[in-house]
Amino acid sequence: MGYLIQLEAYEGPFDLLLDLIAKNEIDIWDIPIAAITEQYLEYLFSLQEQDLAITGEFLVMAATLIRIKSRLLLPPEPVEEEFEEEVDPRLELVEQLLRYKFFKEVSVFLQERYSNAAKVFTRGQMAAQLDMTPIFTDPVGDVTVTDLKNLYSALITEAEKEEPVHSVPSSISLPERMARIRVQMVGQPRVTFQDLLRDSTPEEIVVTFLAILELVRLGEIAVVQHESLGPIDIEPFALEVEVQ
Amino acid sequence: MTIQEAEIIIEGLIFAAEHPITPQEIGEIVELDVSAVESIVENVRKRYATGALLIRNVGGGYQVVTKPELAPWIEKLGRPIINAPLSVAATETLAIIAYQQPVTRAEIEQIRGVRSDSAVNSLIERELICELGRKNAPGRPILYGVTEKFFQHFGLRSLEELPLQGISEWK
Amino acid sequence: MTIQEAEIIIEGLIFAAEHPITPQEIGEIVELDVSAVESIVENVRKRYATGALLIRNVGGGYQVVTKPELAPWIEKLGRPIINAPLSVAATETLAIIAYQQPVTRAEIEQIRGVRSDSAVNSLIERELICELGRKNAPGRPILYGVTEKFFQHFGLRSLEELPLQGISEWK
Repeated sequence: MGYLIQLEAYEGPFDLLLDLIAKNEIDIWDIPIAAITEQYLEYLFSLQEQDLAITGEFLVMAATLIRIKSRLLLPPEPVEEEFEEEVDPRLELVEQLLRYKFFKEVSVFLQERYSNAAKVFTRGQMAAQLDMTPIFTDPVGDVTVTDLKNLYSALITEAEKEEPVHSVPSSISLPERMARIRVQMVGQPRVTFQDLLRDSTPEEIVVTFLAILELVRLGEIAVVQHESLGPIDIEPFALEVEVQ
Repeated sequence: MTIQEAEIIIEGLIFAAEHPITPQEIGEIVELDVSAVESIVENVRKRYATGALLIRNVGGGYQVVTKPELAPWIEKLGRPIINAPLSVAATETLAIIAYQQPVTRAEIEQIRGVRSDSAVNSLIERELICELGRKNAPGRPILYGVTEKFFQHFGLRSLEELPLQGISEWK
Repeated sequence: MTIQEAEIIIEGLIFAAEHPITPQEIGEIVELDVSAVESIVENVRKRYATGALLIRNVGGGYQVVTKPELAPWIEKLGRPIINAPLSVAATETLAIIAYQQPVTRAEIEQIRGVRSDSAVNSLIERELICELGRKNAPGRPILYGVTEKFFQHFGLRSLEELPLQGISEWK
């Protein structure tokens, strides 16, 4: 019978055994182990003749089959306890085969579902094109056509003007501001940062800030904040009053 | 293929295409001419009238999207929602585009006196302006103009309805 | 909100959602209970009967897809085929994971009777399975389970849709 078994690709020893059982139309609960073992080994030999590698799992199964076969040939071991039933040495293998057979059937079902599912298509344009576009609930807000007109009119009027002459900012210099801070602090235990900034233009705020930093560097004042987010106090250390 | 079959196939193609699909592309697949495809798309649009979906034209192609009025619901699915008002920079830029379109970014910047790229981008995001093509000038700069949405939001039918009172001639 | 309005909102939500959206998620957004959502979805399905689209149940959620009979046409769009064929080894391994999750590789190999590391790796690569943690056993082996993508790619509503026949024979 040797070469009758086609060289098929089997997933593993269980797959091969199930195929042999199916081909021989054998009742899985009553496997003729001797015959099946013979066919199983023939398949392995045929693989060997073709120089095909036989994986370890096939060899382990061969050993298992031979062991079951020899146990079936031996007279049953004397039963030690009366109620202990003799277990069929094939039972474990049969259970494994049935379990594998079940999953093999499920995988056929899955393959079918898989190829059917391939026939439907989801929306082609995903997140990047559609979903992540921000939604502007109110893209225009309160802006009216009149606003647009007024803005445009103002911009155009401005743009039509001659290149503006840079006006000289009426700013004060850093030394000047430092001097003023010194004066402001005469006779005061402290002034707050806010006091120094009162009624300042943004430019003056910057100059004041730089002046404070410079005075701190010179060791003339200390800047203290007694609590987080509280007022910033500026306290004199040693004032050198220079009046300009 | 009957017209009814073609309608279903075309609907499926628009839905499944990874880019807005043009009537030409559809025509090649279903072997129909562009005008036949366009009229079939109109049939799909009619069928969609009662539902949540809409076939819109983007860049010469069709795209299935949900109707704009569903936005407040769909936003709940995790799409970013922005209801920040237009910035002054964006509003100025929009005013210039509305009155001067087609206009390049450089021309906008010349009037505003400041860089305007982020303002232009935010107006594009809000779909208030769009690219109209390129100017025949060195560097072939992009020309911008206002969109359909702009007219809708400002309740205008055309640019001619923009008020002109008090605007001095610039061009 | 009338039922008709709810129907359109729900249709829009299913269409716009990035992933299959469950009746629970929809219910939270539209403030309706699950059974109401389910019956409204059935109405959308009826309306879809004449078109190209289909609402399918996958992994407990709804998803809009094209009808299977349109596949020959939509394939012409050249969209990449996600469902590259699965090997027998990978499918068997996946079957075992689907039924027995959380399950270790050793347990899979015991059932299949062969080493299954490459099958497990290919399933992880395809994102059909993922690690679920580690088993409290010597060596703390990794436990595997199926992913949302598994349901999508197999068009399965839930694990309960897997066949049960024969399972009593060995369990």
